[in-house]
Amino acid sequence: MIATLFGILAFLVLGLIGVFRGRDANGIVYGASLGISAALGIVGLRALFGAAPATLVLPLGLPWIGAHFRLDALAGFFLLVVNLGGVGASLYGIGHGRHERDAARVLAFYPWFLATLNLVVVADDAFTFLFAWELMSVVSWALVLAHHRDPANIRAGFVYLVMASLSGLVLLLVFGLLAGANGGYAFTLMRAARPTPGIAGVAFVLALLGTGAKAGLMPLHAWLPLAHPAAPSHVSALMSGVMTKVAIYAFVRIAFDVLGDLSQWSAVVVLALGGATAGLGILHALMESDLKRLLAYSTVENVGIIFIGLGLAMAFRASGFAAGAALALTAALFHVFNHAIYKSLLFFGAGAVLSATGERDMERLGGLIHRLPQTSFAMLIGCAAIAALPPLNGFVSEWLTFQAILLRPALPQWGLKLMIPADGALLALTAALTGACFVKLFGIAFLGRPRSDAARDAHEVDRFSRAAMLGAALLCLLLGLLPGVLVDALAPVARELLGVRLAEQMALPWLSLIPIAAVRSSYNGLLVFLFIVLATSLTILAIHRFASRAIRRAPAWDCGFPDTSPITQYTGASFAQPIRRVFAASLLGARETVFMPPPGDMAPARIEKTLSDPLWEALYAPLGVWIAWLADRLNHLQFLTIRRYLAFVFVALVALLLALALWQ
Amino acid sequence: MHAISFDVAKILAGSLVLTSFLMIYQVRLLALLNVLGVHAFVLALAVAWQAHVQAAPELYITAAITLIFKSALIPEALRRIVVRLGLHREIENVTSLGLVMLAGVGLVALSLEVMLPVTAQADPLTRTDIALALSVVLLGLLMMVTRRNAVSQVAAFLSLENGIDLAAAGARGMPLVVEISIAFSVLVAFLVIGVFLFRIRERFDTVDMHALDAFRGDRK
Amino acid sequence: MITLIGVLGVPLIAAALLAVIPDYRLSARLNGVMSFIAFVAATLLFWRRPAIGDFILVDDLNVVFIVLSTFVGFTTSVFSASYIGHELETGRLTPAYLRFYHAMFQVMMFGMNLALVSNNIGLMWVAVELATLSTVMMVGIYRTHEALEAAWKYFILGSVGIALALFGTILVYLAAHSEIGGGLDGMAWTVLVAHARGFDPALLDIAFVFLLIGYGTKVGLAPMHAWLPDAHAEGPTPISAVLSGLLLNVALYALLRFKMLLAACPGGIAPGPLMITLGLVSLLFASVMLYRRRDIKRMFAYSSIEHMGIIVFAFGMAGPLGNFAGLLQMVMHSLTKSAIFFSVGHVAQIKGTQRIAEMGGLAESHPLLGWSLIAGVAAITGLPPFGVFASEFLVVSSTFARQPVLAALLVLGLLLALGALFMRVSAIAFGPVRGPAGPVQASYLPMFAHLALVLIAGVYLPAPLVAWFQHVAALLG
Amino acid sequence: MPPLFVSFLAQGGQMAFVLLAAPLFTGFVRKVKARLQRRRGASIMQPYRDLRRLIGKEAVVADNASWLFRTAPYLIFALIWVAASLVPTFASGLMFSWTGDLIAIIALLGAARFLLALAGLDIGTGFGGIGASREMMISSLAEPAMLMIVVTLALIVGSTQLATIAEFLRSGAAGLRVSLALALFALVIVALAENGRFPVDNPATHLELTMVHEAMVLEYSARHLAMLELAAWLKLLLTMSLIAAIFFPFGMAGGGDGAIDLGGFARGALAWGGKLVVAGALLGVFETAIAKMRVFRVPGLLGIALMLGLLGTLLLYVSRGL
Repeated sequence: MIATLFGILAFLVLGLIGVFRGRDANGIVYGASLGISAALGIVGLRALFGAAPATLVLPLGLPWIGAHFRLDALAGFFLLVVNLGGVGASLYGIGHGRHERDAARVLAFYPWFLATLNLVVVADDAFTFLFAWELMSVVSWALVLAHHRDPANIRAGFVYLVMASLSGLVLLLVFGLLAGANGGYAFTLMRAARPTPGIAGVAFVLALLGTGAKAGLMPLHAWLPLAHPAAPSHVSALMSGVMTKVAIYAFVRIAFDVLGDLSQWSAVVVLALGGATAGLGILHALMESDLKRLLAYSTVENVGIIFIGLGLAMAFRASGFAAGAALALTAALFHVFNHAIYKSLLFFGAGAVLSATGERDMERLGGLIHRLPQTSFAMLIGCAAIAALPPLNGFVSEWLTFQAILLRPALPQWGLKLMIPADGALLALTAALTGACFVKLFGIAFLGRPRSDAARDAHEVDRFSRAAMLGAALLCLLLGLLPGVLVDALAPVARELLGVRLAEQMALPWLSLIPIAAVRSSYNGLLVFLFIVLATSLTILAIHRFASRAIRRAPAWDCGFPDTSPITQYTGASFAQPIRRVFAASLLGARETVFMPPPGDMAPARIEKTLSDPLWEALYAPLGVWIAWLADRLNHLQFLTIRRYLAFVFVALVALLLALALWQ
Repeated sequence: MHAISFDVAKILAGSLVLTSFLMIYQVRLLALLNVLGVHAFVLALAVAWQAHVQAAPELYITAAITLIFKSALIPEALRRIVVRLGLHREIENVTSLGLVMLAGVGLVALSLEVMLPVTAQADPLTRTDIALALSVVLLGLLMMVTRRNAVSQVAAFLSLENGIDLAAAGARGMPLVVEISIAFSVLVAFLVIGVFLFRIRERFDTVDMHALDAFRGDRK
Repeated sequence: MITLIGVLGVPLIAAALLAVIPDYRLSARLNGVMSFIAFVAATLLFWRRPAIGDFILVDDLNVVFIVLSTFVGFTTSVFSASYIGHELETGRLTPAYLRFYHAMFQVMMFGMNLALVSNNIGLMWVAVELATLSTVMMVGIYRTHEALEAAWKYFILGSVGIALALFGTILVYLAAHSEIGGGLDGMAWTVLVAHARGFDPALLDIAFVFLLIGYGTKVGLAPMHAWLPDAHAEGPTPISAVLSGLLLNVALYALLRFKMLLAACPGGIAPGPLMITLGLVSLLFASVMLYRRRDIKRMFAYSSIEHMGIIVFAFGMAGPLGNFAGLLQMVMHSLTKSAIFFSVGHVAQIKGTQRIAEMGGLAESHPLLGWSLIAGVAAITGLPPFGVFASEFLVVSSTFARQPVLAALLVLGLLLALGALFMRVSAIAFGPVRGPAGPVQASYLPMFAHLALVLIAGVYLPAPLVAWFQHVAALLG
Repeated sequence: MPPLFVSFLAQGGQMAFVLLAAPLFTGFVRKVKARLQRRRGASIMQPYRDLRRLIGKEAVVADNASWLFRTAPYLIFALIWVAASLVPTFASGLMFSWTGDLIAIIALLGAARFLLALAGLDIGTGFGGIGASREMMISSLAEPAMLMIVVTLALIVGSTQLATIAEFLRSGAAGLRVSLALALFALVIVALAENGRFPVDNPATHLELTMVHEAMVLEYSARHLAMLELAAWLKLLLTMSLIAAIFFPFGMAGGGDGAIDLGGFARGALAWGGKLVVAGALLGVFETAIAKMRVFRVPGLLGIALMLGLLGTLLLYVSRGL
């Protein structure tokens, strides 16, 4: 515990170094952050397997409460996630940070950001928690504005900060409700004071609102695709890979730990929102052509998947089926871990592309696999992992989630009866669309022929960035081969929150994964991988040995009339067009208008696609309009005559006197 | 206390209210200032009477202050200012005087209504005194709201002050120090007024508040 | 006694001296020194208090206010020393006016300190009036059309308000009359609070209505707020800082005292609902008004209205948490808002205008100034790691458990204000550099001192201070 | 427990078996179609000859082809082969059948598709793009439909383990269920789509604009093409034997749990062959009878499959009886 706080302190100091030393502190800051994150990660690991949760109370914050810290298994796991992301981002930053234009801005806030991320996880009273929570938002806001000359970024930062404060204030209401009028703000007190079902319900809804707004749960996701891409790439990685996870930690902490038992309806709500978020998120991602925005939307999707898992866990717990709850929770947390890794990897890759070509728009990229071989390889792994392809890690968590869906205890509650299979279908759909989405990303940006000069003469990025990416890729593979390690590591968390745990996995023969029972379902990534490798190598060997290995390079065949101009390739938009027509037309109001010049007219034919975000138009736009309208109306009160103002005073006085007269 | 003194106090206070109505009614500046003088004079009488009734000598001092400053000096000074600023025989157009008067009546009714439940242990003299003082204050405020000329606003403000003084006088044994300092601060306030009237005049070549309204900040 | 002389006498002497000293550098320095002495004397009050007399009262409640006001007065004097030099160069002020300005500054300090230490409600009223008039003179000091308009408005509304307050004061005296009888006792806080039980409730109610409207005008509560934004915007920035940082608090202090009276009197109306209503109205109104502000100082003036709304709301909610939060919020707001005005003053001097539209990229052209402005705004909008976060945390969370709807409205107001302020401040601090970007001889010390204090308070509130506040909160009932 | 090597043998046998049988099955289907079209058609052995010829040739690769382009065929082949070896053909519950369940098999096919689409995009030609984007659109509906079918089965059987499912259904414990019928219907549609058969795609077309699968492999030649062809045939066989194993499990050998009886294996193999003959014939007739759809009418078809799958699941959730 002490170690954690010292680490956080070290981060803060590091930030000051960043402030004062500026660019030349690049190596120091990122290097040190790497070290500290690694150390904190180990602390988290030890807490995960530690016997009793470590607690500590410091005389900070509100004295009569003090600042409570607690490092139990759940906190330990998320500490691990946070600092794993921190290690990767810092390693990447050592190299990537050199290209930063205003280095000082990033160097100052980056370590502070890490510090707040860690602080949220170990906080154990409402004040400390919200303190860290809001600070996390502010610091990341500053990081989003690192490239502040672009007005779009300023707007992104604004939307982000408002939504973040909304989440903070809503959580404040939650804690106010749980703490009661005389302010028992320590989580231990809140756990002890079992709230009535009504209060718990209200608190839960608000908590879902508050944490969802930070995690990017629809319909509160609007800020995410604006803010995450705006930040420097390794910060985007932290925001997408880690900060959203911290929000999920907050949800788990409140819904599973502080609030205690909840009704099944709460599970239905979570399942519904999770499913919608997953589906719509990936659909948005498919429509994007900006690499980082695409990744941000895919983050929304993954958050949705995680919430599906959590919703299942809540449903099973509410219907007294602890084993199933344990499985679902494990699946969700497994996905948390996975997403932290591969989303970081993908953002690193996007950052590498950005620094190599200066382009984020995939319509101007292409053929990068020749120019950035290692980056492309890492990205390929990342895309395959996030598309849930075996034998990589993404598949394992989705597989586990499906197993949880298939458990189907005797559910008394019809809402769940309908919602769980629906979520199953949505999950399947999401998985398929994710595949399409990342075929698009890799196929358009990295394969094919370069669509711009920038892409044509790009150069491979520095070795730190590559190390970060390849390391993450390796981790994706290893987790896919030996998922049992992580499942076992999650057992303490499940026991802590639900009282039961999954069976020990690493003891099983052939290291395969058997969540419930062998007859029910099993998966062995290691063997699948071995089979694939064996089959591939044997085939290649055999063919090259006994048949021909000769190869001749020639122009592309392309049915006999190859066109050398790269614009004849499929673009991202055209790749997504069929899916746009099938899904987005109804859900995102996608429209295509074809302009065909009359015969004889030399003008080129044009096709224009328009896309709209119904949620934004339904929720956010009207709000802005309404506020503006109100502000305009009230603004007249600034320009009245003194007599009018006197009249106000006069009327106020008379009104109060009248009230008094009537009251008596 | 016997009835007669009570009635006299009542009559004096009442006539103060009446004078307030006169002020509201009076739209010609110089005349308004004269009424203001009368207003203060009535107040002085009322205070003096209170002094006599309460057998509180220090109230005579208050009365004297009122008589000298409020009924003589200040109206005179204002008159001078008006002349210097060339505002004499200036006539204000107060929109719908009738309605204003009606509102005034309503205010008086309100103040009486509000004061009614005041327990009788505060002796009846104080009670009515306060009620009427309250209506004078409200009327002064009403007049400030309805006038747009700086001078007449000041006059209205002074009448409001008079109402307060009446209340103060009604309050038995109000410490002299406080009285003095209050009077003093009113005087200072009046000085400030004078200064400002001239500054405004020098900037805007008028003391009609409409001229000021054009220059409210944050327009551009 | 010596401390009292320090708090009250020093400003008077300083005012007299400054009125005659011609050289503005010397007078600026003297101004600072004198304010510092007053501050030291005020801090001594913690240990050595004068005996409670007919006119003087120093108790746990007002010591907080006194020390705060003297401290902000001191830092402001330091700031103004660097500020007015520039004003003189640009010719907005003449040496003669500076003399007047300095003298008035000390007069105002005297008035406010007197109002705070006076044990006599009449005397307090006089002191507040004095402070008001002196600030009126300073608001109009630039003599521009806008300045005169603002000053005149301030004067009229202020004097009407103060007059109503006087009427209320007299009513209180009358209400007490039957219980205590005439004489100075009838106006002494100590005596009043002791006997409040027996007061005539009906009279006290009416009195409180008048006091709420009267002193509420000085606090800047909507709808009596109209003087506040323009007075802040058109006067010299140090005065804006003092207005927001101190004068509003003094009026608030008076309000609190009378609230205590009413709370002590069983028959009377509950002051809470009235204060809550006015507070919420001010909060919501101001936070919407923030969206259309073009003048940077006026914008922060509106934010002062908003915060006064929150504070009055908190005191209206009362209870140990509510009062504590109110006190904390008040202290934090004074420090933060004056710090903001310090930085805004320099910004306005650099850009040569107060129009937000003509500012931009400040964090790039003047990183120190820009980032401290951002920090100030973050602090004032209740974001950690600054102290306002703690107080708003307490206000909202303690309210929601008791009055969910009110808490929701509160949150709405806070969010609206945050949105407006950050919309503007990110336009000022970020983006391409707009407007002149020359250097300015600024003294960052006061600003940093305030922000540092607010930061520390956000992270760590010393236990004794908290105990103190809790005690005071208990006093407020 | 049988000696290890025997079970190894069984598993290996199964892998080799499917590999060998795949071209034959395709050849058979072609033959049926040719006959139905009044042609003599090539011999059933033709696919083997094609393979031999292709493997022997020198590979012509586009100038800007990347390493991905050259390794993809082998990976795709391997993925599908592994998937195929997990499907019980003549015997259920073979040694490594627990390596992956139905979901894993679907995912392996998905991985193969992922790589194929990328390979299609690698050269940067218009046709590759068409193929890849249409393939992903089709799979974006086919894959969830498939998964919903799995969900239906898993809910009935209480397992996603193919061996268990086969055993269970063979034991007849499930009885006849509405959900099963829906699942079968959906699975047939999905199988057609997955293998690029009529009415979704035309395996024999060379009119570019109608192609999906063919368009992606347009740039391939020689051994790479051979691998892809073989992979496609394997996939067809796989899906057919999947349907057989799930819905017509009779005659299948007990497999690895008890002692291995070669007789059982033989019987299983025979039964399997019989089923495939029937399936191939049906496929041939069907493809001859029906016309290919416009690309944008395919989603409708697959949507029906998805809906059927979901319906089956919902029925099971709402009442276990159906």
